[in-house]
Amino acid sequence: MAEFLSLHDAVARYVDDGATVCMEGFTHLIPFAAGHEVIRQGKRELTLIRMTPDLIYDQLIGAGCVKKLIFSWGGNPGVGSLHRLRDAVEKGWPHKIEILEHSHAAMACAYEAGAAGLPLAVLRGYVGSDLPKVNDQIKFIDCPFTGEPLAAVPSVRPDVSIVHAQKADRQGNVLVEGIIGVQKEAVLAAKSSIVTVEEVVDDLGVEPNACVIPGWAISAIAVAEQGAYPSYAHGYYPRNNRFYKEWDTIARDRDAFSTWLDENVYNAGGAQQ
Amino acid sequence: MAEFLSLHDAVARYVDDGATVCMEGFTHLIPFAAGHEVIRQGKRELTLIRMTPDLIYDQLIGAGCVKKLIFSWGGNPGVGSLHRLRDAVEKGWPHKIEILEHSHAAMACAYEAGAAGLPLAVLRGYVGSDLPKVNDQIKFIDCPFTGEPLAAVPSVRPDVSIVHAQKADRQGNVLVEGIIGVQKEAVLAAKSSIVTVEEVVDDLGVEPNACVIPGWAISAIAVAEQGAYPSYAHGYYPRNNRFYKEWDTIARDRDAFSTWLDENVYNAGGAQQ
Amino acid sequence: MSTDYTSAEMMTVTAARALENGMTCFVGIGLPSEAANLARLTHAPDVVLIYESGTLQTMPEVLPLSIGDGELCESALTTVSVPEMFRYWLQGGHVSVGFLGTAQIDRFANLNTTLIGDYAAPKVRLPGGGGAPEIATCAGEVFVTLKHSKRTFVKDVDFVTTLGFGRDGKGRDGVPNIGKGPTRVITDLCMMRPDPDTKELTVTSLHPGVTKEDVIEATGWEIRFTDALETTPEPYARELEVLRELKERTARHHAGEAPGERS
Amino acid sequence: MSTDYTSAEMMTVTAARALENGMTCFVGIGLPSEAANLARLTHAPDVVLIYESGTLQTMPEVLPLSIGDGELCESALTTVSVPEMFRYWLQGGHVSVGFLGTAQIDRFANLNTTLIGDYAAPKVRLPGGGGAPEIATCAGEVFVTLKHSKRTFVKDVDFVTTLGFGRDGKGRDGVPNIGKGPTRVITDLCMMRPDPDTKELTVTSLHPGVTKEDVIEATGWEIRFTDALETTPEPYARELEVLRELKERTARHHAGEAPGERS
Repeated sequence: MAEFLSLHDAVARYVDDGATVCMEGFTHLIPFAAGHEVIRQGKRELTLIRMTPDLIYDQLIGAGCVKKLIFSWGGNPGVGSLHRLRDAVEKGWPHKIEILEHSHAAMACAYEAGAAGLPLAVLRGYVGSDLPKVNDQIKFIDCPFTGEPLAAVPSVRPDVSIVHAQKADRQGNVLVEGIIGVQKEAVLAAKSSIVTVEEVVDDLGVEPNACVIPGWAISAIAVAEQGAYPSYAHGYYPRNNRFYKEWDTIARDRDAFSTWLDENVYNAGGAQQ
Repeated sequence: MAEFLSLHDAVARYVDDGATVCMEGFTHLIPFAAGHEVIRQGKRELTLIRMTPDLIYDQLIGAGCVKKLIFSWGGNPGVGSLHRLRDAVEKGWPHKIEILEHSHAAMACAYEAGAAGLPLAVLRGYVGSDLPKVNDQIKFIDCPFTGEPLAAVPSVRPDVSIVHAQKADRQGNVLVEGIIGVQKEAVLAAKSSIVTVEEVVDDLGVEPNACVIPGWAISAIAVAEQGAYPSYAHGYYPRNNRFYKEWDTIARDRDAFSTWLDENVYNAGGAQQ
Repeated sequence: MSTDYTSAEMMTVTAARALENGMTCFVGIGLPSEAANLARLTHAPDVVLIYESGTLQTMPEVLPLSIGDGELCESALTTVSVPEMFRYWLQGGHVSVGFLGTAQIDRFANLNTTLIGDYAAPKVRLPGGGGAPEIATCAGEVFVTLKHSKRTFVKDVDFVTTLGFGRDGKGRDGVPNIGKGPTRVITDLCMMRPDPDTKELTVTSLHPGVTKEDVIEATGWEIRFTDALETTPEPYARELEVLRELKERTARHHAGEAPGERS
Repeated sequence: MSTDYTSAEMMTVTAARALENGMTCFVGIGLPSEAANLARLTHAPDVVLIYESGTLQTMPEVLPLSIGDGELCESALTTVSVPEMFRYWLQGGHVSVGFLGTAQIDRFANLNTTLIGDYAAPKVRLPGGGGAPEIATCAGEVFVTLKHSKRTFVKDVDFVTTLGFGRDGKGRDGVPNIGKGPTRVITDLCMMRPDPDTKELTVTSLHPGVTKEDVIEATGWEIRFTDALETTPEPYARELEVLRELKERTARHHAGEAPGERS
């Protein structure tokens, strides 16, 4: 049954140095507040998994929290590069990171398989791509019925998944609405999970088939108002596209980045950004 | 793009003798009106797929439409046996039918895999069960990452799927709400599909993540008011549990069944039951 | 046996008591559903009930006739697709106990819901496996409840639809990612548990007024009894009251539900 | 070249015209998204646009900056999970055309969005594959649009992120359940199509005012031209008007969208 914790306590309890961590949210509902708390608590040697690393992982990589990144598209959506990611991969700053890359289809299937408790996902994928040459976690199996070769990838089974959602009720049941990405899968695939929410309400007030994650499938819930900012929360606040563009300038330069991090994360206490 | 047809014309166009047909709906939204139309049109040698055959397949089997049944639970839910199914299997009336049986988990995964365009579904299933001994379509593969043996079954890829739903808009987009079963998967897995609906509306009026099947993924839509009766349509009418109980008596006896079929299907014209 | 309650009520109350508050229970239709809802309405208000129709955390006012009655969806936290139910919620490891009925059960708690006789020419064709084969292996443990008779309690089932502990009691040994299997079988006569070593079903408690002979008479193999054989505690008045109200509500609901022939 | 429109507008209009009314298009962000929405707002009102964020049949008023802007969800028929998007809608065979951009493309239309240089020590690390590898193989066919330059049009890509026709043009031969691959490449200079036999990209039409030499100069291999080389039809005034309005609306929207620093 989900426990209501402060964001500080949830991260302190569930994110260990060296852990494998998923922070998900496909453009929408990216758990920035939680990511910043991970940076503030100085977590190290993390293996981060995420389809689209986005600014939040750029910040975690630049802050030196990350040992390895598993991903399928590592850019600033609609803007360009993630410069902290590139600096780590190309020049080893602040230190070299290991990367393992997939396609979106494979990672989406790997999350699905993780949620389904399976060790692998099977898909019609990677045909003719060089990705299997540089990722030894991509294998091929033959369908026992048709003989067709199909790709297989290990399922995602993180130590902890962190997602942001619109709201929880007082029993800890969570509504995710809009672009739901792989959030539910990330939570169900993980050993532990933290869900940050905009607010806690008496009644979720949902339709019969809404995307609701039951409280008994979640470890901890932390209220984090505007916890997805500068990404967005459908029904609460829009994406700050201007900040995404400004990030390009901030992140290009190590000093500018470090200053930004000091001002907006380290010295921002528990307040968000 | 979905074409609006009469139920007669939709069945005449898409259900051929000898076809593999799914009529789905997990207790809820069972397409009785369409099933009766199939009986009235005297379709023969059908391979019927359905997780829970229910009364509708009992009627189709008793009416002599069926060559083979692929299923995972063939009873009258909460009441007992499907006597027409048993009579066909045990005594060959009106003729012998072939059966291929799975577990629910395997069939649900097989529908999912069919919708996903895959030739097979992989699950942790059938451990210690005798079902693989009597169903040569159940195989086992070893996970290339962990070595764990896992069950594999062929995906469901019917010629035509028929489901009932609450409503369509004028573009043929369909809302399915409540217990949604494997209806969406059945439609997406099939070469052609017929969706019967309670009504056609200007606007589905749904939440962002509602279960909506786009019109361009459906072959034909036919209005069939109370088309799921005596099962039910969430928001429209309840399940007639009394009829499900009465069916036990009707279906036990070949003559009583034949009389019922004459009165309620053959001589009911295009009206439903 | 006391005349205050029937043996069927004794069975349901005992089955209900097996469920602990906070468990997540994948519920079979019929007797398991009756017991699970009685538990929810008495000592286990926070038990989470899941039905294979996709209804998560459902709290029906009346017992469903089928596994997919509207009542289940209307009173659920949310309703997911059937593939999601079996993949994410059952196979994904979120079910602590599967609660099953069966047509036949054998001494190693294997369940048969497929057929009596030979597969190619069955004497009686039963409904089939449904959700049971994977509920029995993916859930943390399994409770089984059914009426006791020589017809249902057989030495070896005609067909292993659903694994208990296999034909030799070793069917789960060394199998990765598998649950504990049937830990309790609750009948109208007694409670049985698998022997810790052999996995053979053994009577651990007799219901009040039931004798060893009654059980031996109703069981198709030489049934064993634990040395520390207990008497099952009687139902509390409150449990009987809630159960009877539930069944009355259910009967009224299902009787009043037939809208008659459609025009 | 006419001064009434830019070469970028020519590219977008030509790319838009490639989409036919009624097609179901899996849309990449950036140039493909601009072209696909222009098509929807002009000659192809019933084109179905799908974005990998899960938004099915979306009709954004303004161009999304990211693949998952709120606008896409709010104007969609429905929004599904990302696993469902890739499994049911793309792999399931419901996409008639995938519309992609790329960083590098080679003569056999293979796409590189992974890196420049060597994988272990890249000169430039690019974002990676994203949805492209399976869009390119699961969609019925693929359109590619990007600006023409020697840097982007290379003889052999450094890394085949996404299959065109393979290193030898035979990469799709005999592969079961695979789409036709890139059937059109639309740049600011010309339209190319794969040679029916060799699959080498061949210029089939030059944009107005563009010469063969312009294309040769901007291409990293000895580019071929079809015998029946055509001139790409110019944009209609209506297309330019709709495109410019769309881009203005988009600029206004994105500029007005920054709520500033949070307190």
